[in-house]
Amino acid sequence: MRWIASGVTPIAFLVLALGLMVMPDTALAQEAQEVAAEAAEVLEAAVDAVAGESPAEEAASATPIDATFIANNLWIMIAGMLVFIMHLGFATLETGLTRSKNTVNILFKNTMIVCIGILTYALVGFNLMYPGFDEVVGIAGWLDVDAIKGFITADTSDTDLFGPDYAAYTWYTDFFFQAMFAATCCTIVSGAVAERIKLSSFLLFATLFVSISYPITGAWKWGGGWLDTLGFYDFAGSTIVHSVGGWAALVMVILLGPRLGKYNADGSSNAIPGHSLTLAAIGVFLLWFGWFGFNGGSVLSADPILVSLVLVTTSMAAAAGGVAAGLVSWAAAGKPDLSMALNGVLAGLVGITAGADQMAIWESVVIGGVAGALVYFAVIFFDRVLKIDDPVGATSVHLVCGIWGTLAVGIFGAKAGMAQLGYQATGIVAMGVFTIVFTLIVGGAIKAAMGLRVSDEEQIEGLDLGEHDMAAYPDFQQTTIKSYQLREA
Amino acid sequence: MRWIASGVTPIAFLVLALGLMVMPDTALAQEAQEVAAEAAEVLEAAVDAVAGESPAEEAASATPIDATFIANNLWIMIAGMLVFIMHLGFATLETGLTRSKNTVNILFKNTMIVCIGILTYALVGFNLMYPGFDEVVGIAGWLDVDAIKGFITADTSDTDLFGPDYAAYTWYTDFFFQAMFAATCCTIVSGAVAERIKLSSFLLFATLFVSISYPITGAWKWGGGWLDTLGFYDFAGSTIVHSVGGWAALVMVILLGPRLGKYNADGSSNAIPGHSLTLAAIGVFLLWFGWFGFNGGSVLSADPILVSLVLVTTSMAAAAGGVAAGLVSWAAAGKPDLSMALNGVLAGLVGITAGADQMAIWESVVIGGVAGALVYFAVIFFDRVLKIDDPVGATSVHLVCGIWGTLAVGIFGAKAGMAQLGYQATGIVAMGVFTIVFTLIVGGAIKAAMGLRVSDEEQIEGLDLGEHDMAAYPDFQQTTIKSYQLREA
Amino acid sequence: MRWIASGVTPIAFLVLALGLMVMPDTALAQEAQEVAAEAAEVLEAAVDAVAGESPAEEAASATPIDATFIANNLWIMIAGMLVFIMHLGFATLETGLTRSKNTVNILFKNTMIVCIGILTYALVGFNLMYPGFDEVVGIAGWLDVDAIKGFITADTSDTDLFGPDYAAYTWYTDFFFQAMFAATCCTIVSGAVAERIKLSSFLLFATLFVSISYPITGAWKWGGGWLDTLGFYDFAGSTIVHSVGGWAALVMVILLGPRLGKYNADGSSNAIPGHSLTLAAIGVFLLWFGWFGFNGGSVLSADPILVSLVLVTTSMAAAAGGVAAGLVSWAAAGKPDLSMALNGVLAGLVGITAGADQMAIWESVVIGGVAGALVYFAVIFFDRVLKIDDPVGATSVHLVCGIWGTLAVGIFGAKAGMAQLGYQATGIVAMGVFTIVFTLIVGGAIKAAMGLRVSDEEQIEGLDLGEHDMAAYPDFQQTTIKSYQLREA
Amino acid sequence: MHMIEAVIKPAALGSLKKRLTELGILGMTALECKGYGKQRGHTERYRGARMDVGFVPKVLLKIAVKSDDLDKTIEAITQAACTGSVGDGKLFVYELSRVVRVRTGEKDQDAL
Amino acid sequence: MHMIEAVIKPAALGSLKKRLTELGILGMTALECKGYGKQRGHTERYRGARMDVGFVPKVLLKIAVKSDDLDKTIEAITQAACTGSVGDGKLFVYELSRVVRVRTGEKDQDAL
Amino acid sequence: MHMIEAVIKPAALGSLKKRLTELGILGMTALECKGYGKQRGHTERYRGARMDVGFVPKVLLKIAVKSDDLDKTIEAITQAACTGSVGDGKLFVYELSRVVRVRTGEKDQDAL
Ligand SMILES: Nc1ncnc2c1ncn2[C@@H]1O[C@H](COP(=O)(O)OP(=O)(O)O)[C@@H](O)[C@H]1O
Ligand SMILES: Nc1ncnc2c1ncn2[C@@H]1O[C@H](COP(=O)(O)OP(=O)(O)O)[C@@H](O)[C@H]1O
Ligand SMILES: Nc1ncnc2c1ncn2[C@@H]1O[C@H](COP(=O)(O)OP(=O)(O)O)[C@@H](O)[C@H]1O
Repeated sequence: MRWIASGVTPIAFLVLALGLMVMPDTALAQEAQEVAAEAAEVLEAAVDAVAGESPAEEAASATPIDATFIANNLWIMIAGMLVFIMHLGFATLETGLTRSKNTVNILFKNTMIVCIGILTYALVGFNLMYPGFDEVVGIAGWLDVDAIKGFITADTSDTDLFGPDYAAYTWYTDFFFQAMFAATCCTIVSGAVAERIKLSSFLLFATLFVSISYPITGAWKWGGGWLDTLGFYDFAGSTIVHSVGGWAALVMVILLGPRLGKYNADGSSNAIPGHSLTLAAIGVFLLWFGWFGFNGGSVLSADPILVSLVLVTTSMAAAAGGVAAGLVSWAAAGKPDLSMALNGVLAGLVGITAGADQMAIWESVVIGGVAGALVYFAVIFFDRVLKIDDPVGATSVHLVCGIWGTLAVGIFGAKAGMAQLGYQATGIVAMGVFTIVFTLIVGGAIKAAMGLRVSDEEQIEGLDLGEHDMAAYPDFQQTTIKSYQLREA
Repeated sequence: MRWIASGVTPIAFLVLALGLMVMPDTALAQEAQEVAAEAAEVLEAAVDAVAGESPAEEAASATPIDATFIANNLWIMIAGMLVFIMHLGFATLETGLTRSKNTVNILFKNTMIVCIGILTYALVGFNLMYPGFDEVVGIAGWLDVDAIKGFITADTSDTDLFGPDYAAYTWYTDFFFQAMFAATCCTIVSGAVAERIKLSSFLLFATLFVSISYPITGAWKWGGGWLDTLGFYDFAGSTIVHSVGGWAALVMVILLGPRLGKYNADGSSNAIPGHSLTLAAIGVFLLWFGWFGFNGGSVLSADPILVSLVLVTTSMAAAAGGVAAGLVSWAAAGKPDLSMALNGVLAGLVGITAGADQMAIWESVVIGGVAGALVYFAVIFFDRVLKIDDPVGATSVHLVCGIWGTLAVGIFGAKAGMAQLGYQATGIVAMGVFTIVFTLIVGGAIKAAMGLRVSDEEQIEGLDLGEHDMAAYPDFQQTTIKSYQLREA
Repeated sequence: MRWIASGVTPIAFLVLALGLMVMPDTALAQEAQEVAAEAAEVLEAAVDAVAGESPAEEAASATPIDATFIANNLWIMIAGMLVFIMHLGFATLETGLTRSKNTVNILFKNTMIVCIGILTYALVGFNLMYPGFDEVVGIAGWLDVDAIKGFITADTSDTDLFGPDYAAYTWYTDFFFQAMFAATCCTIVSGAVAERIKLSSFLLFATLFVSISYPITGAWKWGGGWLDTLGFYDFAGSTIVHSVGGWAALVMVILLGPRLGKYNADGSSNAIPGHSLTLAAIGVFLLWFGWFGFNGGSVLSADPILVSLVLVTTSMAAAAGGVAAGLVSWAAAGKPDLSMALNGVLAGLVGITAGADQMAIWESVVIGGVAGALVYFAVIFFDRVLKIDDPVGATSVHLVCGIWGTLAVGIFGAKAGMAQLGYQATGIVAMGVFTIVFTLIVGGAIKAAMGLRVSDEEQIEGLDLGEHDMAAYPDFQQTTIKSYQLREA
Repeated sequence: MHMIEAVIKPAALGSLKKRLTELGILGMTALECKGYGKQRGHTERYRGARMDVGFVPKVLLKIAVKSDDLDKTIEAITQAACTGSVGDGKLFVYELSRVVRVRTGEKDQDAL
Repeated sequence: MHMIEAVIKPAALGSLKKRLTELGILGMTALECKGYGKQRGHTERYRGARMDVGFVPKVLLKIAVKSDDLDKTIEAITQAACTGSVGDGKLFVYELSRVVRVRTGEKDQDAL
Repeated sequence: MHMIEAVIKPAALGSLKKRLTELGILGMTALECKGYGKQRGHTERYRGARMDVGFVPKVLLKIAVKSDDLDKTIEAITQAACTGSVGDGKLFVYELSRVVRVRTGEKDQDAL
């Protein structure tokens, strides 16, 4: 368990990482200059090779292997773009499900998460997560100090990184796709802690989480680590991305406490409606759209059969999840609940993610439908029984359905079986424990050192004024006259 | 005309379909298990074949045919994703063009239509629409009971379905693209009946329409039916998707009646402005974006010449439609009307859809420009003369311009000629008559059995509270002080 | 310098272009008929060639060259679609950063710019910008009258236009991608002049700018003109698109004057907050997304190494720009400013555009970071020192960072060197001077002839009522009670 | 001179305005408001929770009238706004000591 | 009969409403408003500029009461809305000459 | 003590507030409202239809003043809000019987 050991040095890592980013010392700068010069030559050569020839010549000299490689690489690049657009989906979803007085804060958080996520992934995460690839770039091991700047200053003259010998896509494509993935994981936390967390505390946690915790657990499977060896299967990340993000969200919510006014003295819970269900719906559609890249790109090639199967299972599960949550809310509460139906779509998507390439069509419908029903009860259970105040339902969607989806690989599809179910459970527990411990330590340290919650006055006035001195919608009259009173169902 | 015969048993079909979806009997379940086991094996083989080999090996063994197939399949998959995003376009357009008190309802409807559309298309529509393909999957005929569950439980070991022998793309890709198309047709109805239709009645109608009526008329042409044999041409569905959706919308609006307050005692009409032209504009841009997949994907391969031509004609027609509608409204009313310009863009897109691969550049400009002008007068004609209350202009855009675009194939482009014009008219009339009859019977039956309209009180309060007990924008002060009075131009 | 000579005949050009568009004389119509007939035949042949064969046959006869060509062409088409979606990004960004009473006007402008941009690019711009290609289509020179209708009526039987002999993509794809680019340039101006420019004056200027000025300066480099020969390098248009758009914006803002209430008698400046930071954030995410096509497509093939490198450098620069602007605003003003962080992302994107294919990863971080910091000070400098009232910060983002990015090609990356820096400066100055002169002449002429500003009353009431008689958000209570008073920092 | 403040249902505004115009009352000021009274607010739902919202959207009309017009105006409003169902609203009347028209400086009766 | 107009902090509305209900005051009308007084408005920022916004969001409550209930209602409001910090708000009281319930036509005391 | 209710054009708010501050009037409450009077509402268009919207956006200001300050306040408002064009607005004045400052419990004159 050498991985866990690294959990004790997160702060050191961060300082190092930030240091490298913000103020490279002269030695590094010099080294960088050299590397850049080399890189420049290689690039020049590459440019010449491609642009220098007339398109006709180039085409004429193309061999079959190139066309397949081009098509595969093209798909993974496009998949990366689709995963990127998920960040807009998360931003609009989380904005829509929270109050208008906290909108600037949420948008700022989500914009920064993408930016920080990509930067730190280049500095730390990518090399931490794929230690196997270190050998390719000639770096000894992932704990080596060099590793943390592997991608950003790597020897780009190693053409092995750019051709079929590396993968079905180039090294840059690999980074592009993986970096977009990594930031996703953090965004899950963002929604759960919204409307009361201090901006600086959150950004610090998010940076540490995306640059250390996520790559370590990810490496256990996708980096060829012990869970991979064991037989654990998680196609596109029901656990590696979603339940891991969900665990972090859960722990942070517990450390942070509920929003002011969420729970009454008698323990009953008040609903705090978000300010725009339109934004929430836009977010869910964009997330579904982006998920085509999230799951479809995880095939790691443009293989026609597998990718198209994955797109179909993904869509079927999303559709089944939406219908199931819509119907369950209709049956349980007498009227269909849009916020639940939207969560149901996401639940279906999270649920199918672990086994999207393993399921028959009807199995994806079942997995998605169960996830959709599950999310309805999970939201209510977290909200009313566990008193977890999660404004956007991130724990219900990502944690609960992420676990469900991971287990489903042992129940349905090509890998179904008791042994597999055991591997799946092992993976869920191992990653859960690591993430919980990491979040408790880092989140707890931040809480002790700088505090997690904004003041009550700031919460009442809104974080937009408190943290940013800005208003998101200055031209619209906000309503302050609302007095919702929960009527227990 | 064996197709029409099937129109009389829609309810039977639906019950069957829903039955299959909701509660598979044990026999079916068992059969499914077997199929799944087989599917699992095939998938495993496929996974091995692809993922098992190192990427390098795989690439080395690739033959030219593979790369072309990969690229073609990739484009059709991406086109399917683009058509998917049209649903977000429709959702924002329809939400923007209606009042804020009905927003939750519209978003719920449009989310459910996508979900239900995909699910029922897998159960019924896909096999109903492409009877020719039944032979490929070894199923006798499309009226066979097996057919309606063909896709969802098909023998996936038949590798013919996944290679170039099937098409330029896999069977899954085919379904993915077609299913996204099918749901589009229903969404057209959704906008026209907005703000007063009962949610349950609408969802029932939409389910029946997308699973029975649309596939039957679609099969006449795209399934290789009699209109195809005749020579009728409809590249991407000006008639098969748009005018068919428009006819259903028209009949439903007539069955349903206008919104409260739309028409005065003297027969004059009041404008009921939508709550966000920003959302409407976002919707139109997204629809244009999605249309690149709708039309471009209808080439059914990534053929460079045809697809790029289609993208250009599509864009030229959209641009011409927007400019034409903008200028016409400017000339006719003294000031340029954004809602009309947006409708003009859509009109141009609908207009070019039937012949996007047949037109020279300048012809696409003419077709789009005419559509843009047409939509301006159609909106006014439907609204004031025919007293058809269609909040989003679905009949003007999809029905009128769908007919225009279909006829345009006989007037312009490679197929122009009197004979072709006759085939086009035949197709328009045949599909129109079938759709009108179907909608009258099914819509009429629903009206008789469960009613179509919500109560007047609910209309005044808004369907969001009536059907869902939710408010879309609880943080914004709504204006109730408005008293628009129409001044006849 | 024969290019500059053409600057004196813009009006003649426009009249001609509009004339051609609106009312083709009979001779032209007849000619068009013939061309269309030819085109029809070719298309028919093409359709036969592709659709006529069974997919299997087609696939079997495919040669390696086809697959590469298909993949390359596919990417450039998709890149064009991504650039298209940037227009939605600009529309939402500009709408969000302005007041709700001017929303309809901004949406109308931005919708029309896309439409007009595409139409005029087909009529004039495409042939004006790529004179080298005229020879391919057999047209003598770009000043020839025939040239301005080259694309729209070109001899489509010249199969050279559709195969690898032309480029790595078809002629249609080329147009599609370039036309989407061209319209972008105009949209930059749109934001800067928002909230007080007369609609008709703006549309006239935009039409002239996109059909004459942009193609001429563009041709100097991308058309193989003198700057290309000189050694000036601008990969995807930091100067050719962004700083050129920025110069036009700057001159127009000076001709137009500030918004009412922007500057006090004592010269101090008031902030005029936009009505939705949510829309602004959506816009920035969409622009980032679209930039993958803007930069990635500028590789002009799907070359795996170059395109993936470009996607990575683009993302790193955007991320660094966002973080830098966020941190600078945090440090400078005590609280982090979302509007600045968003501008920082765009600044990073604009900055990397000129050298996205030339930089090592760490260089792209530096370029983006500098751009992000730069934009913060540029916004304040333009606003408070130069008293340039630019509601969306277009001059700071596109002009300042466009110049920075262009110069950066001489400072960092494969081409770094004093000579290159000189070429870069030459290009910046030459295009700047031409654009300034053009804008002064044309903008000045429009100002003299029809005026640029709406009346003060119209400004107070809002351009939505003044120019369109429409309200964007009739269901929401607008706030008129605001009295912001600038407190100088 | 009296000021009539009428809290009415939003849907009644159109007919009320028409009636007052017929009566020759050509000025009024309207505000969005929320009322609380015998009429119960609606129930809302959100992510599985059900809650009561006490306030109901209403329109608050302010109509300044000459004292002579008071009775007929009150009657007109009462009639036009009455649907007979709970929540129809209330009128409150108070005396004005002064009225000034900003544009002309006209005072009191002349300003109405 | 008197009308009490109370300008209060939005956050005080919930407890105030509860207190009035306990007191038997079952009707009121609430409006969104913005106040200006001793309490300074907040500072906002936008694209590098810092500016003062003078007005603070408040709720304006209108409560018509029988003259007998006036004192205890005022006291209840004062207590429920008081946090002790600047900006707690003010009450303004004026006399009503008439009250009419639209639905029933009930007048004055009966209408309250 | 008197309450001045002034319906003014939104654009006049800034200068009005400045003038009142100069005068030493340091409290006021502002509400968004819509007015109907001699000034005609604007015309709107939507999908080919043209329609009249009767109401014009205005700001309703409530300013409670000591009776001594009444005249000069009225004059100040009238001057600051007057542009001379139709729709400049109206002032309505009524007597207050009580004023209470919530925070301190101060009463009447002391509370202003
Ligand atoms: N005492 C009061 N003070 C102020 N406004 C009141 C009072 N009582 C009722 N209202 C207003 O009148 C509206 C209608 O009153 P309600 O009791 O609901 O109906 P009804 O008068 O038909 O019985 C309420 O929504 C509220 O705005
Ligand atoms: N003279 C006045 N006329 C009308 N409203 C006033 C007046 N003075 C204060 N107010 C209202 O009372 C609110 C609270 O007053 P403020 O002076 O800020 O706090 P406090 O009364 O606690 O000192 C203000 O926001 C304003 O809405
Ligand atoms: N009788 C009235 N009662 C209440 N408000 C009125 C009355 N008459 C006018 N107003 C308000 O005064 C505003 C200005 O009045 P208007 O007649 O349009 O302009 P002017 O007073 O300049 O002739 C109106 O918009 C309305 O809000």
